[in-house]
Amino acid sequence: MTAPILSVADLRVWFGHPPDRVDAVRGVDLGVSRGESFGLVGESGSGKSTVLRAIAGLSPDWSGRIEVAGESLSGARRSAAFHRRVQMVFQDPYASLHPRHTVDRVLAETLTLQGMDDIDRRIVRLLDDVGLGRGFRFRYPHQLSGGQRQRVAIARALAGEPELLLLDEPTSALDVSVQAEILNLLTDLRADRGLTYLMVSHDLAVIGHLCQRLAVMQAGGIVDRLDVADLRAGRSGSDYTRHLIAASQYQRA
Amino acid sequence: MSDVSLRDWLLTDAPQTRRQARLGAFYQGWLVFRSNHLALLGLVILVLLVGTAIFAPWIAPQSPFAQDLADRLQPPSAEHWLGTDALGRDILSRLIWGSRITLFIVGTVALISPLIGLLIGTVAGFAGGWVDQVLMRITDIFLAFPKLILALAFVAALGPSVTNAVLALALTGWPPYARLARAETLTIRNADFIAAARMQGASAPRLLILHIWPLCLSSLIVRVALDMAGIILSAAGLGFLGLGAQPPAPEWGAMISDGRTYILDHWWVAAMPGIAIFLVSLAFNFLGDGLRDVLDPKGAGE
Amino acid sequence: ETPAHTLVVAAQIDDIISLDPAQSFEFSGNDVTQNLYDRLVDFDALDLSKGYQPSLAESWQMSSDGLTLTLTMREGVTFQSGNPVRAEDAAWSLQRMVKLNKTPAFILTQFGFTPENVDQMITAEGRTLTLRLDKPYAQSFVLNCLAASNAAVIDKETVMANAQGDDLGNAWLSTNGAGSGPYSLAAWRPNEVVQLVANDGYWGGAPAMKRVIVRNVQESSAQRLQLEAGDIDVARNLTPTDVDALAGNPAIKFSEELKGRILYMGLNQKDPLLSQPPVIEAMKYLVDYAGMEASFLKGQWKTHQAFLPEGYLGALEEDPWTYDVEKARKILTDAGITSGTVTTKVRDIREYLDVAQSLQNAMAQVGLTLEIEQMTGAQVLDAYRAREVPIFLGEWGPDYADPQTNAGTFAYNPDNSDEAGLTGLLAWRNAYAVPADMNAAVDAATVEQDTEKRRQMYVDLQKRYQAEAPIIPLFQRVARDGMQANVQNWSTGGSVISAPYKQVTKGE
Amino acid sequence: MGGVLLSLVLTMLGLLLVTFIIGRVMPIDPVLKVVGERATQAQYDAARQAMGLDQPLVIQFLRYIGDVLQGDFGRSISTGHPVAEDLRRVFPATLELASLGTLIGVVIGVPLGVVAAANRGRWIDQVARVVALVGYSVPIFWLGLMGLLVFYGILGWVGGPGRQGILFDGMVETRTGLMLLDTALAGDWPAFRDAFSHIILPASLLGYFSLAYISRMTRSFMLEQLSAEYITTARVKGLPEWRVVWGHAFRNIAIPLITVIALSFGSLLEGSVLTEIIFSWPGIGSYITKALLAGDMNAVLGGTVVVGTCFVVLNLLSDILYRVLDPRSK
Amino acid sequence: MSALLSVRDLRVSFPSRQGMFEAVRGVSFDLGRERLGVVGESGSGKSMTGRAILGLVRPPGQVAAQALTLGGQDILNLPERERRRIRGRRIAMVMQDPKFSLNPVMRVGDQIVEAYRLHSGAGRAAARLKALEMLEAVRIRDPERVFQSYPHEVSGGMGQRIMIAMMLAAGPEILIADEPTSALDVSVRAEVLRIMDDLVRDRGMGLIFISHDLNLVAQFCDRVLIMYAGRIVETLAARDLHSARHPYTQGLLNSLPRLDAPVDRLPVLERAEAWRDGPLVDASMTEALPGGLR
Ligand SMILES: Nc1ncnc2c1ncn2[C@@H]1O[C@H](COP(=O)(O)OP(=O)(O)OP(=O)(O)O)[C@@H](O)[C@H]1O
Ligand SMILES: Nc1ncnc2c1ncn2[C@@H]1O[C@H](COP(=O)(O)OP(=O)(O)OP(=O)(O)O)[C@@H](O)[C@H]1O
Ligand SMILES: [Mg+2]
Ligand SMILES: [Mg+2]
Repeated sequence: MTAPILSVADLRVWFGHPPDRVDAVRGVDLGVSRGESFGLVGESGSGKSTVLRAIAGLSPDWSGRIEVAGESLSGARRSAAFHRRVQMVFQDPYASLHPRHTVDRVLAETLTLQGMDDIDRRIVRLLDDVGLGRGFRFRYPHQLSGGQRQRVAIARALAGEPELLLLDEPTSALDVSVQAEILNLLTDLRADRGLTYLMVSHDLAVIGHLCQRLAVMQAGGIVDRLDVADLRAGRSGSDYTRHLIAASQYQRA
Repeated sequence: MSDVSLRDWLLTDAPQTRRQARLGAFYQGWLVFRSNHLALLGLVILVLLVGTAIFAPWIAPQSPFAQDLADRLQPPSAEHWLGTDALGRDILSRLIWGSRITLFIVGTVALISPLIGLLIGTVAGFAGGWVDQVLMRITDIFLAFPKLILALAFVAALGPSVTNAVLALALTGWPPYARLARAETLTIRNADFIAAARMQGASAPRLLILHIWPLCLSSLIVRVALDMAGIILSAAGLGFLGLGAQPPAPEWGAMISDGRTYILDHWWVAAMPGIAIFLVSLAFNFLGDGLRDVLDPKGAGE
Repeated sequence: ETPAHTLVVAAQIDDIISLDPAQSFEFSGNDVTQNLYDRLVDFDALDLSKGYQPSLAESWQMSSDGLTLTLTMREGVTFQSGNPVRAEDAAWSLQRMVKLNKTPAFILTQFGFTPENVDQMITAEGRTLTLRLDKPYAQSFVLNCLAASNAAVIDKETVMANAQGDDLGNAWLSTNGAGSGPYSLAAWRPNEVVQLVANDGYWGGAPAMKRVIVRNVQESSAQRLQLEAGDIDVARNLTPTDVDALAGNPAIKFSEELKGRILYMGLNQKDPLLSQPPVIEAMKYLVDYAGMEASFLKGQWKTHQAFLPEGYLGALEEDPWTYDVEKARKILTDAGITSGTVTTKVRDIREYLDVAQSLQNAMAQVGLTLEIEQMTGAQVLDAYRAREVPIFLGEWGPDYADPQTNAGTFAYNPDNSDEAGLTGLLAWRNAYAVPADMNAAVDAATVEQDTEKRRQMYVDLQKRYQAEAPIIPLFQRVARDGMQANVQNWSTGGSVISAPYKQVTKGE
Repeated sequence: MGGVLLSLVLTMLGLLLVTFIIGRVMPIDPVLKVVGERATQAQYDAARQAMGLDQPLVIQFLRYIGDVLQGDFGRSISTGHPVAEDLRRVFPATLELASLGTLIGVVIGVPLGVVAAANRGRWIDQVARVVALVGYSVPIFWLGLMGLLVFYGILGWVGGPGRQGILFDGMVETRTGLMLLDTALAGDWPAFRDAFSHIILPASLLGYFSLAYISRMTRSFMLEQLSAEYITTARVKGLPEWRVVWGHAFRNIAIPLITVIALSFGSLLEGSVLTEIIFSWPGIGSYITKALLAGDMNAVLGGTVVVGTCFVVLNLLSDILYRVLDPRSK
Repeated sequence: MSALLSVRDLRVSFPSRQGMFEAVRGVSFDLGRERLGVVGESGSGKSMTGRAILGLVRPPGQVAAQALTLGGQDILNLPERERRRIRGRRIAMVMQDPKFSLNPVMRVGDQIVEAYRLHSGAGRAAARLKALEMLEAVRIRDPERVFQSYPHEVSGGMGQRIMIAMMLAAGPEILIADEPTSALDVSVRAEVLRIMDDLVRDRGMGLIFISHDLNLVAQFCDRVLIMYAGRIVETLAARDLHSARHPYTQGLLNSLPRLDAPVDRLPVLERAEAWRDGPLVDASMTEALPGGLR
């Protein structure tokens, strides 16, 4: 196993100020190795997204230690190198694309910001990579289906040729058939580019499909860590995890 | 390209070029807009207004300045379609020439106020914290300040002229836009697509100008169109107090204010410019309503 | 219908800033003080041409050297407070005017009174009041000044009881009345209403109108509607249009009185263009006197081209100029002037603006561009006093009923330098360097005891003025007030005083 | 709450400062108003000194703030009265007018907006739209003079310019300064009728103006609510349409509507200058304007403070109401 | 036993620039006292079908059908008044997201009381008791407190239960649940499903359960309708779902990742144009009362 590309120690994230302060994440430790796909599950509000956003620099108030490829992070500022190395895909494909920007513009801006050259050619390639033909290049988001939007979002994340992708429930807003397509795409991309994933989902089956290891979160902390084999077999030391597994397979009483 | 295929080309789901995408988006908007007949009517009136302003020297039957005291206060007739004013000038010709001033007023105010508002509102909303506090206090002050006083003070300080009146209106009109833009920014700034752009390393000014402004702009445009009547009438109000256009400029508001002495007996002197203002503001209102359908997804039909 | 013993007047009275006679200098304010106070001498509202008449002073005597005027006070007159009217009150009132040194003070100080010497120069003893003058002024000049509404006789005891510091009661008197006049002040709500109540013990007989209510109504149209509806008795600010419209209404009649106000055009002699005599001459022919008089000035202004208003001693009634663009053009081209641009700062009053636009139109025909800047009264005045208005269009109202009031400002300018700061003089404001002999002539007229000679001196002065001065009188104001047919004896005081109400009656 | 108060104080101070600066940079010389046309330079200088205008600006401002804190707004040079006294007279006049105007605007505008939204695109919506747009677009002084001509001049249904008929002027004791209230308190019903007949026309005009604004805002709020999911829930329950509209959707817009009404009320308080002039209504709008044109800065400052305070207080009130009425705001 | 609700050839269309767009294109089914699942992709017309039954398709949408009968009575052509009497009282609907489906400024209790009083004509006090009873019935522990709370003060799961309590207060014969659990956590979801299950069993209510979670529907329902592009392409007994014949249904099932059957790549649905209008898998669907009624 290579050195961890991402390591998080005693991460605490909060929102607001004392009387209304919400402690969303209370001491999380994580390590993700290069090339690995790591899952984060838990019920709604358990702090999964918040962990990702803190890493990405989208939650200003946090304490603890986050290191990405040896670079120690602080506050909400992130270096250009970080942006090149780490990208994120959001849960809601309807909210993650600017409604007035064409696919072309989204990708072109990203490429410019990442300091790439030869932008036209790269856009075409990116679109091919995520399985959207050139025909989609000049469309606006409202001319795309949810699955197509999520592909654009993935293309945007890939534009800077990152090493680590933070995936925040990338398929939960999609139909099962579309979900399958996106999951396949993610699998292929990881294989082709040697990407590392940190993926959040509340769907154990999805995590099981894509990840090798996972951690279970509850109320802002990690309550369990296991690998996929254990998950499949329902082997877990934690009651909560077993409860989650059971509940995900609804059986009529 | 035949008509049918042009339409298809515009409406296609898969535009081939940037230009096609842009034109297509425009055309879609146009189709929505077109289905609102009143909005269309508003547009037609405004196009006519612009045409009138451009071609004023050729359209106007007489000089807007030529006086004839013997021929004053004539009711509408074949010779003077809209009658003459207190100095015997042809009202129609003055209205036609005045459209230039009206357009100037409307154009300038509609450009400056929302821009100031946009800048202040989005910066406040986006930056948050003390910047927001300070900017919003300033906005509050300007909002709480009697607007006419502020405008009067500006005009009085700068000297009465249309340009200054317009400037005054623009400088006093921005607070509501700032509030609107701020509210809009607050809803946008935490959107995922902003976060995504941040993740690409986009700087704050870039986010503000390229990502947030275009989204605030639509609701601002709608609002401006609806406020347009107010702008013309405020300019007329300043004119009424003698602080707008300088004589003999045929500014519509000033014309009404000239005619107010004669309202009871020579109704056309005030009514004609009044009707002109009414039509134009009505047109802007209709247009604003139509634009709302196109630009503002809220409130648009299900 | 208004009540039988109440007179309701609609007017624009938003110019009142003080009711203290020693300070009030606005038309509406003087209309009030005219009725609250009596003066030593007064005009008869029913026959103004009689000139000043005995009032609180029963008689007067000028010493043979012409330097001492002795007045004998009427007996048995009391102020509205019940205090007797004494010579001491009269002396104090005049001294107060000088000492307060508010704007109207010049009416007295021109006789040589100063805050320092006035206690010695104006004295009271028993029933007699003595004024010691520095020159042998024409008696009519002095008495006309004493008839000015500012020279009111004030109730000293009452006022001094309300004095603050050394203001001689100025603050209190600004909003209160302390006179012996036919009316007392019931209320003054600025921009809204002035209410007067009849002084039933008035020495000249109780006025017929027990209440006079002057309401501030800005719009002429509104005044007209109120007149038609019978809600008011008199409307004082009707525009010509509204007068025309009301003309056919049998229930309404109109008064027509010449007022003292002169609408004139001042050509600033600092302006290189306007200081050329041909331009001055041409401008006189570029005013469409008849056209304006027949249209937007109709019934409100009549052509009058001399600086003394009709009704004043020596007023010149010749109008030598007519609207003649050709003549103007010829004068200008003969002088080689074919183009030029000047600015006028015009107060935002409809008539001035219309006059300005008409002038603009005429000037354009001879190649002169007139740029009109309209602004507020205060702004225009500011610029005017700084001698920064190239062409001034506006009016001048006499301050008292003597020709000197206009001669001393139109045709008098002892020092034309900027430093002199003679801001009160129209000639100075227009940078008109009045020739020394004209200045001397003005001075001489004030000390001419022979009224007929004095009259001739003013006539000559005006003729010369018409020929050479860059200040061109254009029109004289006419008051055309609309009123219910039953209103009798309404007067606005003609060209000499403010509006008195005591003689007004209402028939059936 | 402390933060609210602090921001209130800051806003007020800022307001004062801006007004003050405006007053001093305005090229209108207040001294001239005092001394008039004929004054000599010496008289002018004396008056200027008496008015304290020869002091440095900072001193003038501090002195002014000090006076204001003691409730002393100074003396108006354009009325000769203490500004505080003037304000006590003109503010109630405007308050009364604006209140009645807003009342009319709300009583008609809100239902109009609701009905228009509920019938979106139908004829009633179009009628409401045109009615509102006319209110937006017609110069108010034109409407005012026409209204006077028709309802006062021709029909004689209403009293003319001014707040009262002359018969009643000064007959009723001034308690609140609100004529309707004072006459009612005095139980003088003829005077009340008279006052009402004078106020109704200008109030209706202002009401029309605010009706236009309020009905448009109501409509757009309603449209937003009517497309909300809970409306479907209400319909699923089988509620009749009027209960859906008024019982559910309207409850939700009541809250933002308060802000709109407060804003519109505020703008009537400050912005009815032209109406006041036409109807000879001795209100604060024309008072401030006139003062401004005379360079009468004490009056302008005092008036602005009052109007500004109203605005701030209205803002505050609507904020508080917001908090009280909206269960979501804790 | 007869059908509670019978739908024949239901069509919902919207005017669009390209002509009429048919969101629902000839849907027919019968509902007995059962749990009828409706599944399909997003946009396949599931919600529109539910809304059309209640008469809640907003203009300019248009609804047409050969027949729409409730307990034998034609409800399609009823005047709006009559239609309203059916809504809530006889057919109720629970919407997807409790956060948006409850009036945010009305107390929860009042919203339930309103629904109940409208149809029962009960007094205020009686209605209140009933509301508390209903809250208890949906297993809310502290009904008094919840009765007094506002929607934002309750959690999503609680909100959904409140919606159910509200809709059931008037004792409807049919409940249409439009994705009632998609916004909920797995654990809360189980709770909500159990409540609905009990209602069908104990009260003999008919339940239309709209969802896009095939596994869930297979487990929870008695019978499943599979919709594609506005049409029902297949009807199955829920227990037979995994042996569905239609390639669409098959495709949907296969594309689900499964914990118990890991694959490297998920099979992807290959849509065939023929599905839109091709012959239905089971012709009996168009006839009266296909199997599955108990
Ligand atoms: N901007 C914010 N302000 C205040 N609280 C927040 C904010 N964002 C998240 N929270 C709170 O932080 C906690 C964790 O939220 P988070 O979004 O990380 O949960 P999650 O596990 O991603 O849930 P879900 O599965 O619903 O996405 C929640 O209680 C949430 O209410
Ligand atoms: N007002 C409308 N105008 C035009 N088309 C509409 C309208 N409302 C819905 N549609 C269309 O009707 C179709 C069916 O929508 P419906 O809401 O029934 O889908 P659904 O199966 O419930 O999908 P989801 O799972 O996403 O809720 C969709 O294609 C939708 O775009
Ligand atoms: Mg999340
Ligand atoms: Mg749906």
